[in-house]
Amino acid sequence: MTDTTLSGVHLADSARKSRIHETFGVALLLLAPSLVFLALFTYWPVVQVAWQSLTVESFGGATRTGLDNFQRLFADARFARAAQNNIVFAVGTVVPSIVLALAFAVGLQETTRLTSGLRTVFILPVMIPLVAASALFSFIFQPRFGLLDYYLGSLGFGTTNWIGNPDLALWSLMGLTVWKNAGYYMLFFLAGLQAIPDELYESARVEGAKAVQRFRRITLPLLRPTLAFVVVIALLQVLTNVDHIILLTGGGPSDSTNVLLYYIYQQAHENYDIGLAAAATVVTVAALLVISAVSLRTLEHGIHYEG
Amino acid sequence: ATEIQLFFPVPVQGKLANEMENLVARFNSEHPDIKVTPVYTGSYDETNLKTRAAIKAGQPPAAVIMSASFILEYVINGEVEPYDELIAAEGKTPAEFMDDFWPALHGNALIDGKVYGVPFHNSTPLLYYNVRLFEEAGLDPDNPPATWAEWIDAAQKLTRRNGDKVEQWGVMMPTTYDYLGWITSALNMSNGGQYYNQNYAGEVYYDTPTMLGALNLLHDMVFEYKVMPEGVNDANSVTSAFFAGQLGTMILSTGSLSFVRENMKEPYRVAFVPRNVRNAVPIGGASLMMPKGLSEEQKKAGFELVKWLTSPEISGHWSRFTGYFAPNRHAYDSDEMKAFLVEHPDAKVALDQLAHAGSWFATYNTVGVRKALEDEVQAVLSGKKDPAQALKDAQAAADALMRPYVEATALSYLN
Amino acid sequence: MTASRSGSPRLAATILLVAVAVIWVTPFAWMLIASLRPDAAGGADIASLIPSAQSGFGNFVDAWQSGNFPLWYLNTAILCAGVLAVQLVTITCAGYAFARLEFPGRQAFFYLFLMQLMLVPPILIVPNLITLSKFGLYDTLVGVMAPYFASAFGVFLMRQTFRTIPRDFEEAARVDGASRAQIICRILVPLARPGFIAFAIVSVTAHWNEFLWPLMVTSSPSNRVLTVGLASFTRSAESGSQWGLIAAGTLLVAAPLLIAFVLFQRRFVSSFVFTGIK
Amino acid sequence: MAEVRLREIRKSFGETAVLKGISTVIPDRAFVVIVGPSGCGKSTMLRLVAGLERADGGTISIGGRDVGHLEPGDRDIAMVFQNYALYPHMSVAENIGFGLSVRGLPRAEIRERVRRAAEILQIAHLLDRRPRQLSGGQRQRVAMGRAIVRNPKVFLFDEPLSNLDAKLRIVMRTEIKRLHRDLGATSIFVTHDQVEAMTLGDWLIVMNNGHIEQEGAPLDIYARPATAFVAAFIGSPPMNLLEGRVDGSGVEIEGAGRMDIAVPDGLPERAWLGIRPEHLEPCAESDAQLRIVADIVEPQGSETIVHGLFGSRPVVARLDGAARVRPGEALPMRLKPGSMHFFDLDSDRRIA
Amino acid sequence: MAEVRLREIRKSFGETAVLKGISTVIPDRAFVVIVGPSGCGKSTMLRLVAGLERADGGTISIGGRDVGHLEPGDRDIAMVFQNYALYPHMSVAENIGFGLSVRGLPRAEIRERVRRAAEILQIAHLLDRRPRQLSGGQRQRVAMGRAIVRNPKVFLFDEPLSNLDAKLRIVMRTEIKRLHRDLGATSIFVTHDQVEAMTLGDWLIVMNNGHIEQEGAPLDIYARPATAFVAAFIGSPPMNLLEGRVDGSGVEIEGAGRMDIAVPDGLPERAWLGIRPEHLEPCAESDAQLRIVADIVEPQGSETIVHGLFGSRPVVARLDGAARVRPGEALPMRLKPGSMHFFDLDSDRRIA
Ligand SMILES: Nc1ncnc2c1ncn2[C@@H]1O[C@H](COP(=O)(O)OP(=O)(O)OP(=O)(O)O)[C@@H](O)[C@H]1O
Ligand SMILES: Nc1ncnc2c1ncn2[C@@H]1O[C@H](COP(=O)(O)OP(=O)(O)OP(=O)(O)O)[C@@H](O)[C@H]1O
Ligand SMILES: [Mg+2]
Ligand SMILES: [Mg+2]
Repeated sequence: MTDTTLSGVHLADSARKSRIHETFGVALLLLAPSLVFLALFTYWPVVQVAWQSLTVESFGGATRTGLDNFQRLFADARFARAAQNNIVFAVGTVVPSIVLALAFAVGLQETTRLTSGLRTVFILPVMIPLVAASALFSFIFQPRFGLLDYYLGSLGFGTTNWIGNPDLALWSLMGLTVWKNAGYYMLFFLAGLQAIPDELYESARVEGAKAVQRFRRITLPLLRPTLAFVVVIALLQVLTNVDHIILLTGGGPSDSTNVLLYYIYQQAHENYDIGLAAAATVVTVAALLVISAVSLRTLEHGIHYEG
Repeated sequence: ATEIQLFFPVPVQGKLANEMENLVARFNSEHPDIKVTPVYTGSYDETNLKTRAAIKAGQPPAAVIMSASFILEYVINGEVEPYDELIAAEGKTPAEFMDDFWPALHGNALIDGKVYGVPFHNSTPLLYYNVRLFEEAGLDPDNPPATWAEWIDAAQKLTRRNGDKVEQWGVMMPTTYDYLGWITSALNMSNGGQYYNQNYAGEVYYDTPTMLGALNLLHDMVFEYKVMPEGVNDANSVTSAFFAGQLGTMILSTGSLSFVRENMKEPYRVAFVPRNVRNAVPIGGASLMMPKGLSEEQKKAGFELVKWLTSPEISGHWSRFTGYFAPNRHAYDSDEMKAFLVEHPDAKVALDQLAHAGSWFATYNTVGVRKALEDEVQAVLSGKKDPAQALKDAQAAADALMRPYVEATALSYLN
Repeated sequence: MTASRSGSPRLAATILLVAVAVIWVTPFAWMLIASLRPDAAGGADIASLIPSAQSGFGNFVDAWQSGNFPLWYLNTAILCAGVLAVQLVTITCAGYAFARLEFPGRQAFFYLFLMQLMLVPPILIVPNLITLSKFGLYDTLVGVMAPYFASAFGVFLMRQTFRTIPRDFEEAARVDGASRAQIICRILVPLARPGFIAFAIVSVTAHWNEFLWPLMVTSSPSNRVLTVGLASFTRSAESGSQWGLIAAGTLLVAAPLLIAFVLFQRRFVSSFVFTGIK
Repeated sequence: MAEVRLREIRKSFGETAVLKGISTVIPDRAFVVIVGPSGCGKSTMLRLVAGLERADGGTISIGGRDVGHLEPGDRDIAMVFQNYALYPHMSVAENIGFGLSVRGLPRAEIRERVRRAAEILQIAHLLDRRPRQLSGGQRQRVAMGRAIVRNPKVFLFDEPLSNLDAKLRIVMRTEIKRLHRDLGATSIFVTHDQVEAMTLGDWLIVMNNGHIEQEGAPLDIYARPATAFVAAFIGSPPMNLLEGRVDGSGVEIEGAGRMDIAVPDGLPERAWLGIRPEHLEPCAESDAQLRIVADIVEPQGSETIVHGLFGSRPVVARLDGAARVRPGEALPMRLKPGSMHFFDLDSDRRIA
Repeated sequence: MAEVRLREIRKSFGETAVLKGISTVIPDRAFVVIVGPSGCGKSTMLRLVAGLERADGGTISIGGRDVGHLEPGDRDIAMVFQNYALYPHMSVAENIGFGLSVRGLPRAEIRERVRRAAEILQIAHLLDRRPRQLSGGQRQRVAMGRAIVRNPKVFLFDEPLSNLDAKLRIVMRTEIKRLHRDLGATSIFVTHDQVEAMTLGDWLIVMNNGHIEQEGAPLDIYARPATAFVAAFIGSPPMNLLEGRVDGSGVEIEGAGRMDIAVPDGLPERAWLGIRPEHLEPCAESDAQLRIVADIVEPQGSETIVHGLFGSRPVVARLDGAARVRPGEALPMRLKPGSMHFFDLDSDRRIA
């Protein structure tokens, strides 16, 4: 008996192994179409960038490998400034956009004629090109004659140089970004809210929880996975979309709206300092990876609530 | 037919892109053996970016309308072809070839004695002023301010306040990147200064008395006399105020002459940029450039296009259409052009100022070096720094940016 | 009777939302009004939201004539459709693999995919252009599309969507004798339709509105897309802007998406609900 | 004191009237079961009492106080939902204590009351778990714990057992009954399962299509259903209802045959004859009042259910567990005495 | 021919062994019900037969052919899932025809076979609907239709009735039985509901914890459960199991009292005594073998279940529907003859 069992076990084991090989094959086949394009347009360029970041180019063409680019990068005050701006910008847009998006979603959860209309209004900015939004906002932000100042002026406020004042410019851009993105995140929150059973709210009402308590103690915790997802999406979006910075302020005044990606762009395309640009890219992508991994882990974790 | 591309940015409006395409179509029909594809490439900066990308991708255009200040860098990087051979094939020397163009343009066109950029459309800063406001302020529109002192004086009279709120400014000028560097250097030149070494790409003169004087002027306009708004303003804000009749004087490019003419509803006039020491302004605008990596036929075809685009006829046409002045001196010999200048005396003023123009920023790492100054001037305009400190910082930042080049060239014997 | 529940707090919230919505929509309202206003290059009342008396479509006519809009619409549509078509295949395959197959290194592969989210074209313009020209795709619409054929976001979305589909359906299909391909095509794909719609919205919006990358890849006017065309209105270097023209041009570019969205708003929103993003 | 009174309650969703004027009184401390087919409005009625929906007309009072305008949290009720509605992100203890915690009770008191409730329900060892780590029965108990911890005046149950498997359902059934006996709060229990209804309720309200069809003690309803609907609905397997022509000496069943039985007086010519399956018993061929051909035989150990045909009419009989019946076999049967029900063909109402 | 044979089937998920060597033979055309508590491995066993899981060891053959390496689609089986798994995006006709369509049958033939299957199940009028437009019972029929349309050798059912409400469950139960009688294909039916198991199966396999506890005809298992587990599992309410000390003249029940009953010979000193609820009958005080104090009384009309206490031990009795028992009442009871079961305290096995 022991004999047959042993060989049975053995057989089962090798069968299981061959099945694993089989699924791996199938998986590779299914991933292949994506992997081909990712390899060509993501991984290969990244490898190049990584390699460039380690290549020290001295004037005239001689090259060697080293960490000089990174040393220069960390010594560069403008990089520090860009990183700092970027943190302020990211926090200052992601937090309000998400808070607003959540408020929109909660307020517009039920579908009525009014809420459909309002949802549409909030999503409209998502639908227009950032190029167009920037053109629009270059007008809105215009001192005195622009949309903002014109109407603030008629309310008795003075002239404000929204994007020409280094203390204000970054905040104005944040306002634009919040306007542009909040509706997009609202979509995800609407989806997330829909997944929370009504019964939970009803039960909480029966137990005497007021609206604020229901929101804080039921909605928020159950939206955590959505929140994590939206935070990732929002962070990536905020950090990787800089069209409006390029178009509206060019990083100014006095570098006050320079952010990492634009810094990279400048190093690569204005200063032709490929090494520095590559090093900055590597640092930025590493930071993004860490942030996303942490958030995504929260997301995956949260999904196990169900059942 | 030889197929080539022309990269062109559109610095003003969509209409210009259309007109450019019309011109190219005309060229193509007049030159059956050449087929030019006009490629709209965005702003000057994007054109620069796209040209480099095209060169890297091995498919360069045969001609690019490139901001004149970028060309030096293509030379340093060895990415641009001089026109000298093609000029020689026509039996001309570079000097003879350039003789058709206004002398002020030679500085940016000739690098190390070779022709790298053929001027296509050019501009200088210009003082625009509102005649009605001048009269209301008791100023004589026939005698616009010619010196800084007169300018400040006029500006004070032109500024109108209502409590804290300013309803009318005496002076405005675009102070965003690119424009600000250009205007600052205009003021520096008017103050007798020279802001970069025209013979060596690794040197700028920021921390100098002439520059300090220019910055003091800007600083005082904002904070001492309060005749100009604080912070950074873009061209839109400036023209909006001007069109609204709430701005006495503004500095703007000659390239905007047509635009202002079409949109300004009140009488206005133009004048030279006021001087402190001398009348002087930098040239702006773009030149035609030929990247490396082209076949012989393409080079020839490209040069054909360049010659055609800068011919007196086309040059004049484009000038009248856009407001830029025509770089080709002979464009002004035509009757059409003469009539145009009579009809539009503002264009005449712009042309006259050309006699006092000098060349425009071109260094190693041009944009970065220019921005080093601009960031600091913006800080002054925002009240964050005093002019002297700002210039020290600008100089240091610019020097740092140029150091690799300086070490590899001027200081190289040390190694 | 309904007062206590839907009373003042709810009303206040609604009023607040409407107020915010007014702020949100104001730029669009202005854009619409400005686009109808003649001579809108500047001046004191350019920001006014009161339509001018001589409103007209002059700016639209100007804008339309300043460019080859029919061609740009066509190119943009081809671009979006092409990207989406290939993406649908790639994300279905990869999404299925990540949602349903247990294979060694699944998590690692997944993170490898997600890297794409961070590596946007502005960072990788130069190497990608070189790659494209090696394949002869420089200055082609396919070249604009190619880097987007794989979509980490789409794979993520489809993985989530597939995961919400009970395995029962696949098992029933297996018992019915369906092959893996048949299961994917005939069971999972139709069931995941809301996920695809949601992704399509995201994808089309992104590519319809993208600017820098198509500008870099395409040169020929015959390959020009809407945003690049629009840029010729909205960009200015040495003087002021023609606001009316800009507004008209922007509306022309955004109109198809805006109209589609307003018409199908409910469907759009509800498809997000079923993607399994929660 | 915590008597629940509904007077002329009406409720529509859009066009469809779901409750068409419900009036009833649920006495203090009673255990009342509302039973009826799916969609008849049971849940709606319960939700109106809870305050989760608002009535279109009529009044609801709890303990003498009109609660029509009160929020559910202010009605001093507790509700157990069909899917339990446990908060997935909270531990069992937090779930049970939620209602106390939103009322701002001190922590120590909450902990103590949660502990006591958990002990009553024998889930004290589960307090730190999350709902997903619990079995169905345990979830059920947690949902109960959440209800009892607040000592409400009225318990509302909306099919709380329907997600449990058959065995567990029976266990929890007795447990709920025991709990009610111990706590004594007025309870309203909604179910569509008539076995549950019969075994749990002191009092049954049978609903159909938005109105109350019959109210009464379970066995009274079983013994004397007021309508053919109630007759068919209460009892498992359901009562056999046969359409027949009545004459002095028996009933001629449509499509089946004649049954010679003693028929009460004063019946109309045609009526529904109702016979419960357990009132049919096999007998000697000579005594037979009807003959049933067995079709499907379901032996259950303690009893045997025979699905058979009386002529062309399906008839179900409940026989002893020891009975051995083969499909196809013809069974002579007779009715146990006093086991006939007659209903009007038109109005459905009981006539005898 | 379509006999299903399992030999020494083992299956683990990770560390946990779910099936621990299952061997059984399911004869051609039999209707076999696998019954057991939740988590005992019933579904896993069915899924192994279907090919949805692979066994870790042992062999499975269908109709004499080893199918261990075959895909489910190639095993000539059909399966009805608990949630029916109807494809929501297909019409009823497409759902039923899917299995034929993936096999590439001509359209006309598919249509014809779908129509025939639909007629058998009386759902021909629903063919154009989507699953969500169907009631629970209709969905169940569609799921059946999907199974029968392919004429498979073996039908597998995984708790197909557990999503239906009590009334419908009973209806569908008889219908499945009727269908099996008409089609005659080997059927394996998994359920945890022992009533369903008893009423449906020709043959029962009682599983527990990954192994087969007992196999046999339903009534045989009911009458002579092989283990205390089976005794408790089969029957509703379950058999009363009382631990007792056996002597010549009766049994001394732990914590309860003495029962003077005739005990078979050869029993160990201590054992489980099992008594089915229906084998307890009320009697005169003088005849009483035990006295039960009623606790919870569940009148069901046709019968009355009394949950009571024998000393401190809970005991359930099933009385007549007419019995009127009040909680707290003491009932003198005796056992019906031949109704005792004895099980070993250690091994759980039946000893008499
Ligand atoms: N929120 C609602 N909107 C529209 N119709 C509703 C709503 N709630 C219930 N209904 C309708 O009201 C009727 C009664 O519903 P209710 O839930 O009270 O039935 P029920 O008796 O509880 O049935 P079940 O046993 O299936 O739970 C049904 O026809 C249902 O479709
Ligand atoms: N895919 C799986 N991975 C891990 N464990 C599993 C898996 N499927 C089943 N199990 C475990 O195997 C055991 C038996 O599961 P199975 O589904 O066969 O039980 P069952 O008898 O059908 O129970 P139920 O009546 O609840 O359906 C359970 O403990 C279950 O948790
Ligand atoms: Mg209900
Ligand atoms: Mg199971």
